[in-house]
Amino acid sequence: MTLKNILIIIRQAPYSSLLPAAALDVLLTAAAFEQPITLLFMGEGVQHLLSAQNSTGSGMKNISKALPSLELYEVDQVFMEKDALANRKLENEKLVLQVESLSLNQIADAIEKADQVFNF
Amino acid sequence: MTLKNILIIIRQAPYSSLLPAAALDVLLTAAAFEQPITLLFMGEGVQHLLSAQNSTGSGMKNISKALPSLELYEVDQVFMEKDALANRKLENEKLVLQVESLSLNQIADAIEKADQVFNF
Amino acid sequence: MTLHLINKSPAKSSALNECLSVLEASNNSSSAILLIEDAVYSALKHPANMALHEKIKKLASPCYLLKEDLLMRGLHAELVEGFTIVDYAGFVQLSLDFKKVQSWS
Amino acid sequence: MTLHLINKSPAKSSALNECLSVLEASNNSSSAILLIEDAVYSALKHPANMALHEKIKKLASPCYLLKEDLLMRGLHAELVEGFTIVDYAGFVQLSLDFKKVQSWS
Amino acid sequence: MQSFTLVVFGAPDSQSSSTALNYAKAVLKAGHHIYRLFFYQDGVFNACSFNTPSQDEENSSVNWQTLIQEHELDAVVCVASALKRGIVNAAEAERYELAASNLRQGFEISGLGQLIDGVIQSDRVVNFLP
Amino acid sequence: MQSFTLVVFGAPDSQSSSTALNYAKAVLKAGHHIYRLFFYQDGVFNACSFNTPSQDEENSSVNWQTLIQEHELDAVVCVASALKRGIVNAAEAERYELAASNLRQGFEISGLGQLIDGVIQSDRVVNFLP
Repeated sequence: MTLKNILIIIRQAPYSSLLPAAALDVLLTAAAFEQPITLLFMGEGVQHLLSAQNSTGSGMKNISKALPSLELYEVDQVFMEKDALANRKLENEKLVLQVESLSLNQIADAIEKADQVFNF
Repeated sequence: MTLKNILIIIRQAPYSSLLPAAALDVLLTAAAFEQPITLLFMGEGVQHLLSAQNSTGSGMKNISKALPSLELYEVDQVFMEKDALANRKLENEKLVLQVESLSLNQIADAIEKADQVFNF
Repeated sequence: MTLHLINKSPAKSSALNECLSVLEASNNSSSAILLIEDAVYSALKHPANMALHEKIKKLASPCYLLKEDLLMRGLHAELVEGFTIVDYAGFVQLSLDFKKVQSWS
Repeated sequence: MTLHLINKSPAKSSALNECLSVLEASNNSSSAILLIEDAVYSALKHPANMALHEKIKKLASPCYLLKEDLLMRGLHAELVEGFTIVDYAGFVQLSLDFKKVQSWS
Repeated sequence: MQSFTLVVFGAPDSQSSSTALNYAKAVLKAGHHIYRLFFYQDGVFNACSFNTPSQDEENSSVNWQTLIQEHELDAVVCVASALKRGIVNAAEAERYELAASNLRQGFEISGLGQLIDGVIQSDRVVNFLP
Repeated sequence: MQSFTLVVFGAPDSQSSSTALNYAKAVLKAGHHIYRLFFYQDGVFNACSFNTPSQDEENSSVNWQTLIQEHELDAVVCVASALKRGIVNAAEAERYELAASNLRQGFEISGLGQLIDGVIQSDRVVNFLP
């Protein structure tokens, strides 16, 4: 089977849009097809990583709960944009998983390397 | 019947959202109920007034076509935010109808005077 | 006498900025702003929010944040000062304390 | 080798700004940007767009506007320089000229 | 006791539909009256009886129905918004020759006049924009 | 001749659904092949057969259907997105005990795997985001 490098970028803030949940669904399906996958949180999307999120009683789905189990699906290429948390003064918050930071230059490289980008 | 001063503000750009069309529907219904109505175009919403809009073949509804007939419904309080066209360097474009400009201070007054504001 | 209700992140909508411009220009200071849903991100100390925070600081009208929407987003400590936090009961009460509620999107 | 497709007004999304930041930081200049739908408002000489226009001017990559979306909005003369206008046939051809299409919202 | 009309613009899985539902509960809890719920634009999807979200997701449409039935609320769905989006009651299903109605019980289809009536009759009208 | 997969995220009355439709026509006009149309999230509303917009509005759902049938395109509707939004085919209507199917002819319900297959099989995948 042809392998395609798939880069999934989550740029939308939690709860503001259905796109981040869609991005995770695409990611899990691509993983089931054994495609090489990279996940990147950019801009407002980094806020999905905050572990203090408590959506109980809100009626909204909290996708951050699904992030720690990505490893089980052998998705280990998970990154966030460098400075995106620091810019928001959120650098001291606890995160749901430890991810490596990528500079804008490294993000440009990741985009270049990918065969397909889903930027949700 | 109780009369309510209704202020309708269109702030969304054409084609970007269904809210401007909804605002016009609310306006026409309020007019049918003989409520006193004011219509104001603010921010990106002023772009609805551009007469050169040509949506033929796009599949999208062009609500600017409905604006000249508002007078027929006895809606004559139609305004736009001062400088909103000039800021966009659109001050020389032809408009679908001539409307008076309101300063931010006058907009604040219009909001204060209204019993209900629909800001779409 | 208006409660201005804003629900979008400042990265996604100019609603808060436009609302503040109107309130600045107003002769009347008896209005308030309530930030709900993604609008609570306006309270983050993000450099992009600095101009908004300056405007809010100068404003005579109070500015509120909805507690439940902060909790959902995991936002606690790192908010700029000058906001008052209310819950849904407070949101309903604010709606009655002012003559009307105007929503911005 | 990527065509970046952007469909939101700069007043509603930081997509163009973030895309430009990535392209600025890139070592590779063989990409392009195509602005469609409300993103065509990015070409208006609005003071709020000035920083974007500066970035675009410095960029090695070309920046396109979709003709049909300009016409729909009644935008003709008053656009800033430096953009190339393409129609839907051009949009399809651009999709093929680059190795992939990346959409931003 | 004050009376409220709430205008719901958001689809079932949107944040704004969820905010409106929580607000409605808080209004009732504070002892006030809901004169009318008006479902407008994508808000009409809250009145669809065919929605079957997966088990790990809330069914916002059912949550609205429960609130409406428990408190006997007047829940109006905008007819123009509904028809456009394929939400029909039995009469419309027949008129447009569609196979069935998909309007959830507890909701009623009517015109925008019901929104203006809400403006005239209630103490507060709150728009929950998308 | 190159092959395309288009991912449609927008509801029938959205700008992005209309852009995707115009793009699809331009792809075909240029002599290229559409491997698949994938309707995702609110895009699944384009596959609803109950939509009855007023006469002064385009029925985008019918426009898609016409294109699909004229060119015998593979038009896949994401099953999870569709169920959540109350779009069902006959088999699902039966399974969930709903009164009828409301999937428009020409569209087929399937899983996200069809999107990944599109990524693997086509030369270009274009996302028309909401």
